Amino acid sequence: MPRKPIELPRIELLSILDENAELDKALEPKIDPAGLKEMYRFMLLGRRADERMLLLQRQGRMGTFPQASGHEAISMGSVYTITKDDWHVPAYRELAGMLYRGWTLEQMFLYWNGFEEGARVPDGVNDLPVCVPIASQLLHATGIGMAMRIKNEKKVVMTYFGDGAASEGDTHEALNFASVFQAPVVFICLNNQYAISVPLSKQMRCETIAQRAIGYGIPGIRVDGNDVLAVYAAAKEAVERARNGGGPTLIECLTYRITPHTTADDPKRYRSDEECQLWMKRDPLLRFAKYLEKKGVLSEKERNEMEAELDATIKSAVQNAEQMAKSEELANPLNMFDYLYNDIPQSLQEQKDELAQHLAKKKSKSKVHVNPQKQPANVLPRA
Amino acid sequence: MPRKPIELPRIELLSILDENAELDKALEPKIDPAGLKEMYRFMLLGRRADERMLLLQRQGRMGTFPQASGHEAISMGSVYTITKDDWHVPAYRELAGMLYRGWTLEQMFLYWNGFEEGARVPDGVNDLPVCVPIASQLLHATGIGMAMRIKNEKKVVMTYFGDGAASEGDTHEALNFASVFQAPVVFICLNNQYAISVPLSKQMRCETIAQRAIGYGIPGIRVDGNDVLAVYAAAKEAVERARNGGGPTLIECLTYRITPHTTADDPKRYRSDEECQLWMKRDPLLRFAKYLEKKGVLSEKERNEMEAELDATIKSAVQNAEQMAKSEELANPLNMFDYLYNDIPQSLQEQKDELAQHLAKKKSKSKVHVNPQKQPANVLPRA
Amino acid sequence: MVEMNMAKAINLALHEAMERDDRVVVMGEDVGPDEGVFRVTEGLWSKFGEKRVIDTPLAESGIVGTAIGMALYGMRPVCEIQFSGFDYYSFHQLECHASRFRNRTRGRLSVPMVMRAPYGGGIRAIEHHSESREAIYAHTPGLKVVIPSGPRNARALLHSAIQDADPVIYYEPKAVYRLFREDVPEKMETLPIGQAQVVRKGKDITLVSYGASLRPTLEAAEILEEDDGVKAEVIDLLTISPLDGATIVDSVRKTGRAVVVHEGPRTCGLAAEIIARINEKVLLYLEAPVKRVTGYDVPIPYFSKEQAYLPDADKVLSACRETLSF
Amino acid sequence: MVEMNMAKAINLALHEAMERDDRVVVMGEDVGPDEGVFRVTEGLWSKFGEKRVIDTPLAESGIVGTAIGMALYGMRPVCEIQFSGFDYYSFHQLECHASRFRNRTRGRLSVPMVMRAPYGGGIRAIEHHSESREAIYAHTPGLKVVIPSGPRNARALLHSAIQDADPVIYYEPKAVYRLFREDVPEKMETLPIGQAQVVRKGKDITLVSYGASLRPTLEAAEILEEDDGVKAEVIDLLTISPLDGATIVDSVRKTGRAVVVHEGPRTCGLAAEIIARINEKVLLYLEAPVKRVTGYDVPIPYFSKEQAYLPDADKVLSACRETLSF
Ligand SMILES: Cc1ncc(C[n+]2csc(CCOP(=O)(O)OP(=O)(O)O)c2C)c(N)n1
Ligand SMILES: Cc1ncc(C[n+]2csc(CCOP(=O)(O)OP(=O)(O)O)c2C)c(N)n1
Ligand SMILES: [Mg+2]
Ligand SMILES: [Mg+2]
Repeated sequence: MPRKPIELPRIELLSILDENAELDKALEPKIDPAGLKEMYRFMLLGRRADERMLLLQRQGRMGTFPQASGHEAISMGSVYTITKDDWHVPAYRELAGMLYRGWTLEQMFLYWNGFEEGARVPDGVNDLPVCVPIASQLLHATGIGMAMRIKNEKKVVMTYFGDGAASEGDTHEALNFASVFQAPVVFICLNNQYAISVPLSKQMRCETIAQRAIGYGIPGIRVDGNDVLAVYAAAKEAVERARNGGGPTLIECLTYRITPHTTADDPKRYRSDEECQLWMKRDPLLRFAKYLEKKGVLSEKERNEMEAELDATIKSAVQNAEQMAKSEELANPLNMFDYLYNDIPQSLQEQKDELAQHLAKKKSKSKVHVNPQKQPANVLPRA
Repeated sequence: MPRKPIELPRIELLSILDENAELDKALEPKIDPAGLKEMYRFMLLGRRADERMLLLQRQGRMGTFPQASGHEAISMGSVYTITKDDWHVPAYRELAGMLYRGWTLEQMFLYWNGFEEGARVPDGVNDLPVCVPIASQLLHATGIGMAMRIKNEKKVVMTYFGDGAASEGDTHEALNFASVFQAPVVFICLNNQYAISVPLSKQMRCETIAQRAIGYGIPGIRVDGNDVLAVYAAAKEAVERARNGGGPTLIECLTYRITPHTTADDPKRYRSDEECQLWMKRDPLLRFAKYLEKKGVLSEKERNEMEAELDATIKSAVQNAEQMAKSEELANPLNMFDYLYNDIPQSLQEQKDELAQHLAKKKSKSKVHVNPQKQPANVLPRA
Repeated sequence: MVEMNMAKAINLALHEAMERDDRVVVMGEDVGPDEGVFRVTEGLWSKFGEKRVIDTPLAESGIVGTAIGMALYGMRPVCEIQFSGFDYYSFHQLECHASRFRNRTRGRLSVPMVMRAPYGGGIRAIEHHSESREAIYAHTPGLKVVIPSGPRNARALLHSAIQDADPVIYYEPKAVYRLFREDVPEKMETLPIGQAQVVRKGKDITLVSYGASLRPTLEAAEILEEDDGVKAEVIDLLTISPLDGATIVDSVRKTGRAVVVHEGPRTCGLAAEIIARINEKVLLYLEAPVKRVTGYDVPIPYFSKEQAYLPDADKVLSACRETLSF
Repeated sequence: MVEMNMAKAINLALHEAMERDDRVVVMGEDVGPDEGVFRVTEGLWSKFGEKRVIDTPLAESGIVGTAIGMALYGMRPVCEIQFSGFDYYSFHQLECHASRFRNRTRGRLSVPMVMRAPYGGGIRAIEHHSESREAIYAHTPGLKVVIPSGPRNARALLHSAIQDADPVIYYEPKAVYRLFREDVPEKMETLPIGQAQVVRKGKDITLVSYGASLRPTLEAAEILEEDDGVKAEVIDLLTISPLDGATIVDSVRKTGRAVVVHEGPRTCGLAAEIIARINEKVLLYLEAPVKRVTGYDVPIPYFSKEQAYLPDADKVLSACRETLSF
């Protein structure tokens, strides 16, 4: 036998609503008006909440956080294809999707302001909280999918990771486990072309992340990540396949991080403003809004009303969150001991008592010595 | 734009000398007779040493070890394409290649008999020792290749891993780093279709391991791992590319583990004997011997003389190794403290003195209490 | 009562646990048809099938990470890392997630999983197959670490670990797997995690140990009684995290002398923590420094010399005599 | 002398090291054009170019594993893990290889590399960005672990670490990066690894600390003198492995009292080891139990409550007073 090429599966690119809001009718997914409106509503809520958090952060009322603006189409287009019984395993730019799943704005504000309570999954919501250690959540999603298979349930898991996360060993192990066990997991890669300052070209040398699917024998596709219809169509197909025992899918959503990595990051150091401006024009909300307008689903007037209403919701949520932060339950440092184990071990109880005494003594003392509560701003980490 | 497929590189299968020793003349690599003889010699040396170690192990004169028989074509076909200045980073079935590189038989015997001295890289040899933690060595190979690039040296690294190792996160990270930095590394995957008891079908669901190369934007190829000419041809091409700045290559060598995983393993538990018999017929040495005979490079008589000579070498090496094992330098437990750091820290010196005292006391004592030196055979680990 | 070795007793516990609770799944490398490289998962795959006895790909982070996912979903995964020397590959999943989900979600989610791994030396294995680094897990808040010393407590503790609401590291002293047999009751039993056992009463000196080191410790205690007429009290920790300080402290208050024995490296090992607890609670009762008989601060040597690295009765004996004659 | 903060001093050391030795390469996530998320690699990429200042893909095991390969090849890699809370991803590479190659090859090969990572809390960062688990490395034979406390020793120790023939974990107390400035000599200097410093002389009590905890410890020592007229001797470990037991022991022999302060979890932390060493060498000089002011055995809480978790002058003060009035 001479050199003989092997047959390889197809990896496709998909775009339905392009940056000029030109629609590919043949591929347009069927979503009823109410559904379309709901998707837009949560994309907008995510956007406005993200922008509000930025202001709060600048005012010192919010910690460092990774901005989600620009990723709404990926989050909503995909999460909208699963049901409440399915699972949602986000990374940390899925603000819109988390709000849609039932997380409260208050929790989002509390989370990024240093309160574990913001990570408490709401009752009845089948989500995992924001995950900070890159790529590690993909194995949890896969394990959940494996458990669904073991229990013969027709559920699916929707999970997320970034282009940088694609380099972690855990991502490889998660994709391979999901493939081997045909776990019903849809892997959504937010390819926003940067991992903090590291551009895609330094992260990998393959043309697409989608083609990695070939190495796992699973379907892979790259979609326009600013096109909510394309994300929805690809996700829907993957969810149906997974639900019917067809196993996992890798969906690469190409977008661009139009914001800094986090509020502590300064993109001027590593990329040009033009590049960013170019992508600003491709904003997923603008494009979707035009589509909805043309379709007669949501007029500009209705859109503005929606925005005003959401802004009001956000405003009061901020007030609530700041109230909650002051409550005894959330503010008491002693609660750091209360949730680690189902029952607190003796030695840990002793440490809790030790801190309790210390705090009591401190209260009753005039001269207090503590670490400087505030550090100079420039010690804040930029990741 | 509708769904549009992206272009993908070719992944090919290569075989030159098939299991009936039928040669594909067009693809036959040019290796002079002396070279062919040398390759066969080390393949045979590896095979005979492996078989001898098995006997010794059965006699309790050797620890548990992973047998290399059947993997000689992969090891020699690839290692023969690099020079002494290039680096060789083995896993643990590259016995033939390590002997070719300059490791002594004595060291191999000492290594698998519980002596670190067996892992001491011989002076002037650019190898790393046997690596036990699966896939971890691939990152060392990649780092060495990155260093070669930094220093603008035209050297290459030849490294090895198994089909099971392909599942480890480190393998993904090594392939991606090598690709991103265009490190001159040739990744040889010994796909012997089993990871201890786990068959390929439970390890991954992609048709070939070679196609994973597509996910890294590097060349990949699958060759017949029992065909030393095919391995040589693929490796030579990859080495030349790497040497000229073309970056890494993934070469999957398809073979079969005709032996147990290690001397402690019992394959009857998880696979059929027929399967194994089938592959026994594809023995890389038989096939290569026929080729050499047809070519008039090595007659059966010469082959037998070579074997007799190698057996004699092995026999005396065993004796040497067993002598060395008794030498004060190798036998003294106190040497466990001598090589950890360049200079021994105070607290560690104290621990060394503590053990020295203890050993002295023990020598001078009649009644000795020690852990049972020998455990019942069945506590030996089977991995 | 049935007499069996530790490997068999752990295997029995797995059979029992899988029978009584179908949320329990066993997963790892070669745990299926091969029944584990130490045969600890014998009979499970043929009885419970490949859905609940899962041969995984060769990836430790994958094993632990997916086990975490299963546990979050309500299963009771018991995952095996083939040798403890390879569980570093999955340490980030344990530190970042298994140990934190309950705390992170204020009790809303939890990770009731068990990670089993054979640990320790003494079986003439190759490099990385004889490690004893349990202290790393004891230093990781949110985990529990259990280490049995014999067939009966191994079976009982594994049941407790599987039933525990939180993640448990279950380290199996591989040198003990088939070292001796012991009566194990027909009826399934558990043992409270976090409780040490006084396995030998004494008044003159306290010996604290666990896992494979317990036997040389007991051996030494017997010789002490025979040859020196000294009555040593021996404590088998069984759980090293959370540590049962009370049992240790009560004994030392009585004896005023102590020796701690384990095979892991000395610096920042369990013995250090035990000495710190003794210092905090009963310093004034001490009549001599607490001695450490432990692995040295070097990697355990290749097997031709591993016995010199491991604690043995002689080392414990010398330590006791020095402590007694201090 | 030039006055600068610790971030700048570390950056200076990197510049100096790269200038004097072209085997030195800096690698990690965002260390290039971005100059590090804490700006510690400022100016390196533009001065030395991308061949020696390497932005790596996002993979910690990849970073450490390839650094090991480079070191084996004769380079002097200084790799950065962006936050110590993520170095667990690469722990297997350190435990299985960086710490073992010299021993494994009987001295033929070695791994002269440095792994830098910002560690510890106090900067209001999100989860996993405030960990302090240096004890894990101190428990790993074959590694050295260095933790500076101020600009001058940070720069000197980094030079020593880079020049060391063996792998060094260099943990940077991120809360100290820009907390204060200090005079740093024009001339490059080093400090011996493995040697602690008595940074405050005293006769009444010994305070042992390192890294970010040193400042609250010193604060407490000053208040002790002002308010209680007690002279505390303060030891800055600087290296936690190999541990300089002698300096600690000599001080305690003199003072008879000691408090150990660090932010890592208590169980099996450095304080435990230090207490064990004191117990072994100077037990009879102790007039009170050695107290531990450390992080608690829980994950450091999210930042709204992290200050309550961290050691502060008040906690050290109370511990000292209890020890003194014992
Ligand atoms: C294991 C790990 N390493 C490093 C970090 C620090 N870090 C946080 S986000 C980030 C970049 C992630 O890039 P990408 O995966 O592309 O996601 P994006 O932020 O662009 O959405 C890094 C390096 C981390 N959180 N976890
Ligand atoms: C990280 C790690 N996990 C587990 C093991 C135990 N182990 C040794 S060899 C092996 C199977 C390796 O299979 P493969 O990669 O196919 O290589 P082969 O032995 O078939 O040549 C396993 C699981 C190990 N040595 N290292
Ligand atoms: Mg990104
Ligand atoms: Mg194999």
